[in-house]
Amino acid sequence: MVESMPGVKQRPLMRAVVYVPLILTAIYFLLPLIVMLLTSVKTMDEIRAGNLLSLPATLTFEPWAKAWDKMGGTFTNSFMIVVPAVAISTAVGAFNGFVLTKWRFRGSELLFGMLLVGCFIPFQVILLPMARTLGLLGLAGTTGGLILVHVIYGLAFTTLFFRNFYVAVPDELVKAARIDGAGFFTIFWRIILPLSGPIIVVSVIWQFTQIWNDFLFGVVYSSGETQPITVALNNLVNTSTGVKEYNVDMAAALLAALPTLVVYILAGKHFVAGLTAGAVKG
Amino acid sequence: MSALTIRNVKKSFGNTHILKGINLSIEAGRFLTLVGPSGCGKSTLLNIIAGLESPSSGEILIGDRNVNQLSPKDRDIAMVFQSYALYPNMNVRKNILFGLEIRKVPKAEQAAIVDRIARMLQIENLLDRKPAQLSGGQRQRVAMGRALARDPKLFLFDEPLSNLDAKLRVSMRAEIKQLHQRLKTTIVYVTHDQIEAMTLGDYIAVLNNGEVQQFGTPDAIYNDPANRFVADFIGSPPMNFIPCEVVGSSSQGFGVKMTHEGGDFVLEASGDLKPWLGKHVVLGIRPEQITHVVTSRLDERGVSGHACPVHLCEPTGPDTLVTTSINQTKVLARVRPDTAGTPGQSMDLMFDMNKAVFFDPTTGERLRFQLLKAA
Amino acid sequence: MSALTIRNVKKSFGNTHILKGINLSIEAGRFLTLVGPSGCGKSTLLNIIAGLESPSSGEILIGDRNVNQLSPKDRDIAMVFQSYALYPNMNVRKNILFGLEIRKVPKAEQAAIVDRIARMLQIENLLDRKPAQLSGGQRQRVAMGRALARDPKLFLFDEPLSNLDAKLRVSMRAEIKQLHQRLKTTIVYVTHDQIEAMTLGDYIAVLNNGEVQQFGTPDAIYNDPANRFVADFIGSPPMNFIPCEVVGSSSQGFGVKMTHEGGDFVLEASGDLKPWLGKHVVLGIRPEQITHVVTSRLDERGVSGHACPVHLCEPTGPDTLVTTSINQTKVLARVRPDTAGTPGQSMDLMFDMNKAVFFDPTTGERLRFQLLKAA
Amino acid sequence: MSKSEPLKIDAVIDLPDNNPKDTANHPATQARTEVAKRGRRGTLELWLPKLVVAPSFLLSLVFVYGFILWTGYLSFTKSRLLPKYDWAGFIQYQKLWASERWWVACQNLLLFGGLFILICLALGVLIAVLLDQRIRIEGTLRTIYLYPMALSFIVTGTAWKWMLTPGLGLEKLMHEWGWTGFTFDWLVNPDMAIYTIVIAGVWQSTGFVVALFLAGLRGIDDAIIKAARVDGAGTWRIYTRIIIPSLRPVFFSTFMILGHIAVKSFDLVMALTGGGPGYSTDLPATFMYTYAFTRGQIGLGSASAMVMLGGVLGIVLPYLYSELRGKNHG
Amino acid sequence: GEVEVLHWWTSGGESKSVEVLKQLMEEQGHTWKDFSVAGGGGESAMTVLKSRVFSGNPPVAAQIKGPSIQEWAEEGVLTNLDTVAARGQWDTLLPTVIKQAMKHEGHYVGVPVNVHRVNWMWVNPKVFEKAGAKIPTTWDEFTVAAEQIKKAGYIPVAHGGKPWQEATIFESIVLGIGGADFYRKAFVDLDRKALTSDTMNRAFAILKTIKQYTDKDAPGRDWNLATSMVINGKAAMQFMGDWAKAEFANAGKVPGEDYVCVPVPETSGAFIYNVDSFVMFQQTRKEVQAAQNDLAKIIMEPRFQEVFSLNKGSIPARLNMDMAAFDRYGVASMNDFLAGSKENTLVPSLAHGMSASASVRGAVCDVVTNFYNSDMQAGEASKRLAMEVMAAQ
Ligand SMILES: Nc1ncnc2c1ncn2[C@@H]1O[C@H](COP(=O)(O)OP(=O)(O)OP(=O)(O)O)[C@@H](O)[C@H]1O
Ligand SMILES: Nc1ncnc2c1ncn2[C@@H]1O[C@H](COP(=O)(O)OP(=O)(O)OP(=O)(O)O)[C@@H](O)[C@H]1O
Ligand SMILES: [Mg+2]
Ligand SMILES: [Mg+2]
Repeated sequence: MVESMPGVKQRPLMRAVVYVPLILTAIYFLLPLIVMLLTSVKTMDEIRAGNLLSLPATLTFEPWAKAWDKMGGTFTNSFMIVVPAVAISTAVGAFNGFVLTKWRFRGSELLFGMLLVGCFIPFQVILLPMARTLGLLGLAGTTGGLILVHVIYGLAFTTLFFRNFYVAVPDELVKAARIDGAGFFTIFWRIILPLSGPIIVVSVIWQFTQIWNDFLFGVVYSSGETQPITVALNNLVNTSTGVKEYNVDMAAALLAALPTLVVYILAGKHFVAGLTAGAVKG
Repeated sequence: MSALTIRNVKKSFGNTHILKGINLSIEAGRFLTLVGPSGCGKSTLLNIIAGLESPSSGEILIGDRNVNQLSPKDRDIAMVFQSYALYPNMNVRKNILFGLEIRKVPKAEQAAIVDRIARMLQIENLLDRKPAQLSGGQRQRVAMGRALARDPKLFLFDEPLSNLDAKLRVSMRAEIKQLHQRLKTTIVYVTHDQIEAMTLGDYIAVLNNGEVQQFGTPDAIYNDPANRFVADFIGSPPMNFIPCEVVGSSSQGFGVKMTHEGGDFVLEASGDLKPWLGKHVVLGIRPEQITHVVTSRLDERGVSGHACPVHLCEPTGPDTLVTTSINQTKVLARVRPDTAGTPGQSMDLMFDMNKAVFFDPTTGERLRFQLLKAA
Repeated sequence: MSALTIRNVKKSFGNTHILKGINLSIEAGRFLTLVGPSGCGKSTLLNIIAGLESPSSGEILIGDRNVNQLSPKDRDIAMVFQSYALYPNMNVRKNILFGLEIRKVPKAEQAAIVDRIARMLQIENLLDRKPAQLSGGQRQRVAMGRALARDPKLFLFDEPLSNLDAKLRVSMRAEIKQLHQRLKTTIVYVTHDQIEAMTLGDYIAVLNNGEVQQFGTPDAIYNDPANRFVADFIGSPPMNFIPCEVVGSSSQGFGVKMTHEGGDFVLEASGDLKPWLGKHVVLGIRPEQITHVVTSRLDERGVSGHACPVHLCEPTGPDTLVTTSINQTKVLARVRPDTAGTPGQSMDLMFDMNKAVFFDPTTGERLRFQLLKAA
Repeated sequence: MSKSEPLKIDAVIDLPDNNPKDTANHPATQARTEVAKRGRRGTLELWLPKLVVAPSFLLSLVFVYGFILWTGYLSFTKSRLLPKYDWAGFIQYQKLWASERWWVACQNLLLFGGLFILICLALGVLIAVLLDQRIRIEGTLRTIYLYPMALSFIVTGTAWKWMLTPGLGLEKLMHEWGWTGFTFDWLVNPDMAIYTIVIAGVWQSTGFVVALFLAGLRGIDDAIIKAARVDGAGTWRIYTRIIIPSLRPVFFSTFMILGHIAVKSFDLVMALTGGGPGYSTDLPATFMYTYAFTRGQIGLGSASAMVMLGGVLGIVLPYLYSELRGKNHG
Repeated sequence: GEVEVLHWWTSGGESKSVEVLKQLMEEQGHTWKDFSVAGGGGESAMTVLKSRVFSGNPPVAAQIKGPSIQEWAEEGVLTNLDTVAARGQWDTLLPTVIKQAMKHEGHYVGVPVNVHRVNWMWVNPKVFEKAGAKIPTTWDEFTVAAEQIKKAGYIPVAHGGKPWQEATIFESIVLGIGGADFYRKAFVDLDRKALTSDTMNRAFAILKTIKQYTDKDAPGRDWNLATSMVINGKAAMQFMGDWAKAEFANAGKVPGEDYVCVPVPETSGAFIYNVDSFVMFQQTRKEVQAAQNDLAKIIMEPRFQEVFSLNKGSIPARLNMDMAAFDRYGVASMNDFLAGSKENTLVPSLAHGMSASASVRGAVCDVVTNFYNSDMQAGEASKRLAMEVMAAQ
């Protein structure tokens, strides 16, 4: 934003002041990933012999194969949970945001405040009651139950995102559409939704990461065959007997993180753009 | 039959009373402009007519029908918003057609309508653009097109020109005027620009403080203001308000006494000011009624020339505004540029009292007098 | 000594040439207004003067010093931005003092300055508010105050009034004018409102297409436009441009032939039109130069009355705009309201050719002729 | 910068309650049936928005507030392995505050939360400001800063544990690179272990802060910066006096988000230190989990959860209040 | 029927054992639904279990041990296994201590899988040799030996610095210097006098002494990494239960030659046991109930008990087994177990949740680990131990 000033030469020293800290911090951020990657393609012998950053003498993909072997099955589970949960919570959040900004009614602000508290409750608080409720609903241990849980506790955030975004959308659009004869859903579908691209990206990315990476709900509310990948990863990494196979651990960790990483690398730009578009207005 | 009737409409937001009982009514095919300072409730009233907000009390009739309970889409109105409110995700064509689509107008008919509108507004070549790719004036026309595509009972325009620059404004104003003359629909038009109000409206309603200050033809509003607020609000540069004493004038009539550095003079009033003789009133006289001397007009009744000190000359192009000071009040005169005097010296100014008005100095209400017969 | 000199300044963004060689120069203490349509490069030029952008080529001199290499803070200028650009995190007082603080003006002096400014702009009671708590007009005054707190060599104003409503605009305009008269600093003032340009500037530079179309006094710009663009841009309602043939006129001079439904007539030109005899030119005549007949003026040279068909009457309040049609062109006349004719009939209009101008129909350049001696 | 408060159309929605008389008094009887018909349709339209948010409202009522009450009740019982519902008064709270481990957890939260938020903010702002200097490789760098957010704490914990383990990770690396005197044993040092959690937490969350601030910086009106330069301010001063202060709302949001991450931090601690050495890195969240679930002291766990919730709401409610009280900043 | 079994055996020999169980069940015509939750010695699994039971959807069977069995039985959610037990003559097949642990109010609710001995010390004889030290049988000897080893440049004690490991060492010390009765008084009856006694102070002191002989990187280390230090000859000894044997076996080490396994000093006759067991949760569906009975039966069958113990390094829970397949330490363990059961020197492990409830175990772990990791005085530690244990009940 601060453009180069005329008359002030872009001194190399200044550029260095900018670039050096950036690169240094980038290394700090990148290091664990590099270490994980390197470790995941080394044999255990090499890991014991070498150091964090020593390059593998022989590339081995056996750890990856092993990790895939143990966790591959849960990949589908995670997707089965994440996709509907993200879709539903985003959709509901969008509707909530729409109503809370464009169809305000008495108490709508209070309602929003109520929903927002949901962002902040420590999840341990609701662990047991939720279990009971899921049991009563007949959803205990099912994918559906997990989806429900993630939708409920994701709603607060998606509503917040959409609400803050829609506040900046002129009310006149809705008024104009009402005069044009459009009803509630038509307005949402034809007018508001097409504008929501940036914030949908934010919401989807946020929810996708949160749900994909969730461990607590996953471990507590899943049963054997509906376990999400984080639980499988935990089972793999966190066992206390047997030889620690760091290479497999790292491969498994990377494997579990792959979808979210891909999402971030592909959509990271839109994430920042979406935030700029209004998601963070204080 | 009146096309729109507003009956004692009140509106409050919490404890703030925005509209305090509005009564208005216009016949079908007429053009009503609502004017008033920013924040006086013009948009609120329009929104109430459209059904976008509901009045706290009072009723809205379109035709003969009370529409209070009707939702906007059932009121058969079209509206142009101050901010255009074009649907950013649709191109111009879609924007224009949206209302028709929703009302399930047949495709063929839709195409015909969009063609007609585009031709009328000269936006044929813009039909496939998105709003973001349009200039301000073009957007304005699309917003207009969206309203015109339908054939509603009532058009509502909320300051449709306020975002345009002066140049574009003038030409759009003319277009709207022609449009109305051609279509003969009923229009309610909000503006805070008095020139628009004057040139466009069959009627003008001047709003202030949530009340209708005056409702009448442009001519009545301009020349026969109901009170000082209306007189001041309408007219640019604004009317001069000169506090002055009522005296008996030479010609058996009455006059008001003017004093400036150069001396005194009396301006003859056309009305019977007897009740106020010897008291103070406020004379309202518009800048264009104080002008350079046109000799041939000096014999007209109520017209007289007086030398006044020139404080400031502001050439605006077509005219020059000359500031003088009378009764310790700054007074503006509008003269032909080549006749303007020099600051510091004095020039002869011709006062035309025929359209002058008087106000109560305390209440600001208009003082009305019987016309004196010509001497 | 000239306070500001702009020498052949060019500016391109990539392949778009925004400024194509600007030359301007004003003396100390003068008020220069830059006008031109939106997007013509006014703000860009102002930014270049301020050092906020650097020119692609050319030089800027403040006083006698080339400041091309100087950063904004060393140029000793103050600037008011179109969007006010108040620091949202600081209250009004801090906003005004920020520049002084940075320049390490002693505390006591700062307090004195802020007092003076606040009094001058009547914002004493706003000093502790944040910008978000101010109305548009108040913000505008704070922005002004921020500039005025300092005592720079040069003030730059970028459309400081464009966001205000008509009423406020008029009063702010007067304030700025008085300010300049009191302070006598050099001011460059950008606007796209021609009334502002005319009333405020000692000089006006009309910009279009990245070039200075004309640079001169308001009077020269208004009455002696260099080309059709300037003539059209300055003046509201705009000048009438009537294509017409040059003919020999009755009184040994030349005239231009006017045709309308009712018949023909010739308008006598004051210049020696010989080179264009028999050819077509464009007559430029302002609406206020076509007016109701004032008998006493009909004997003046170049003034003549002609009956014209009235197409449309638009009362604006002080005047009524009468539309007629001559040579198949719409022509606007400005008449006193009570003299206006009725649409469909015809009325006598008085044409004053003394300020009329002629343009080349193809290039739009002004045609200049020797004045003919009075017959 | 200021946006106008959008017009509220609540009145439209409340129309039936507001004006029932109007229809009754209406003279146009012939139109009445039609009005009534449309009125009903209109009513649906009026109720539709409320219907749409109703499920969320109910869900939140039951699953957030109901559960909070539920847990709150449990904290007043002697529930152990499974919930019991006999009222026991404040005994669990007394136990809680008498527990050494709880105090450690609270102290740790203050230390960890404070440092975590502070460093994230400082680093995030710094990086955002630097990234904003028209950097050529901005896209790449941004992705690098952001990607840790994509990883779950389980992954983060695994990776950092592996790197910070003395004798295995960083230490070994440094030794092999010739710096044999290098020791880094924070992970196993009860006094320092909490800082390793800060390191990993910062690593994970700073990217998000960068994104937020970058967005904020991009949203600042150019003209303000120009104005400051004309006023004579240099780059440093423009940032410190104008830009950063005017990002106050972003600071605020970020603080809230980081704050709640800090309070909720559970997975990270579990994966990285498991609360140890000893219970030196215990946080209230892990404390609650340990007691309620592994030690079968649901009553005590619930009490700690309620205290925790109270703390969080103490921070959050003012934020919500200002959020709903209109935009008095920016 | 379908059996869903919650357990935390997800790696190495454990998961192989689970495979066997699965196979056996499938041979009986049941479907096996594996439900494993690893981490924290079953802590995560317990959380899950709790929420499952609470949600009204308990697994068919779960790996639960020690007093937790009683606690769960108390809640009335466990299946009564008396019929299977009667048919399988469990009463005669099981040692008394185990029987007691599996019964609630006289009814069988649990099935034991195996018995671990906790108070083992694993030794790398080559390191001792090189340092010229003698394998210690008392704590005094330990100090001497450790000094020698340290001087020789080895790490005397390989330690994984986690609360449960510290508690494991601590309980062995307590058993050694206090004897079985004292141990029971302190860790089973939770007697305040015992907890604050001098013996307890001494035990703490010895624990601190041991710490001096561990390396500084120990905290947070997994136990199996510590074991591999012994295997690799980096360290001389490790205090760890018999599950460590699997590590040695995996590394291809020969018992008696590459490694030696002796009781923790001063505990030679005594035996701290840690019994893995399963409980069944009440089910409504008939076929599942049948499957539960089959599962219980299979677990108790010699075939499974043998395979499982071989994989885990433990000994079968059931008596009268053919020990031919076991190595010498397995046999020794079995003999000690039988002897102990006669001499009443069998004590339940506190560190592994056999002697007291999870909350007491947690409290003890807290105090011990806090003591171990700080410079707290022994007297202070025992006082706090008593306090926390009282609070946890
Ligand atoms: N939802 C609301 N709550 C409270 N006050 C409101 C609300 N909407 C509008 N107002 C107030 O009502 C008054 C009238 O607003 P309105 O928009 O009708 O003004 P206006 O005459 O259209 O002004 P402008 O010329 O600036 O458009 C204003 O003072 C405004 O602040
Ligand atoms: N950074 C830029 N890159 C490319 N084009 C630019 C840039 N900045 C301005 N322009 C273009 O330069 C032209 C001149 O812009 P400028 O802001 O100077 O116009 P202006 O005369 O001030 O207009 P207005 O009256 O609307 O303020 C515009 O067409 C604008 O689109
Ligand atoms: Mg309005
Ligand atoms: Mg500009």
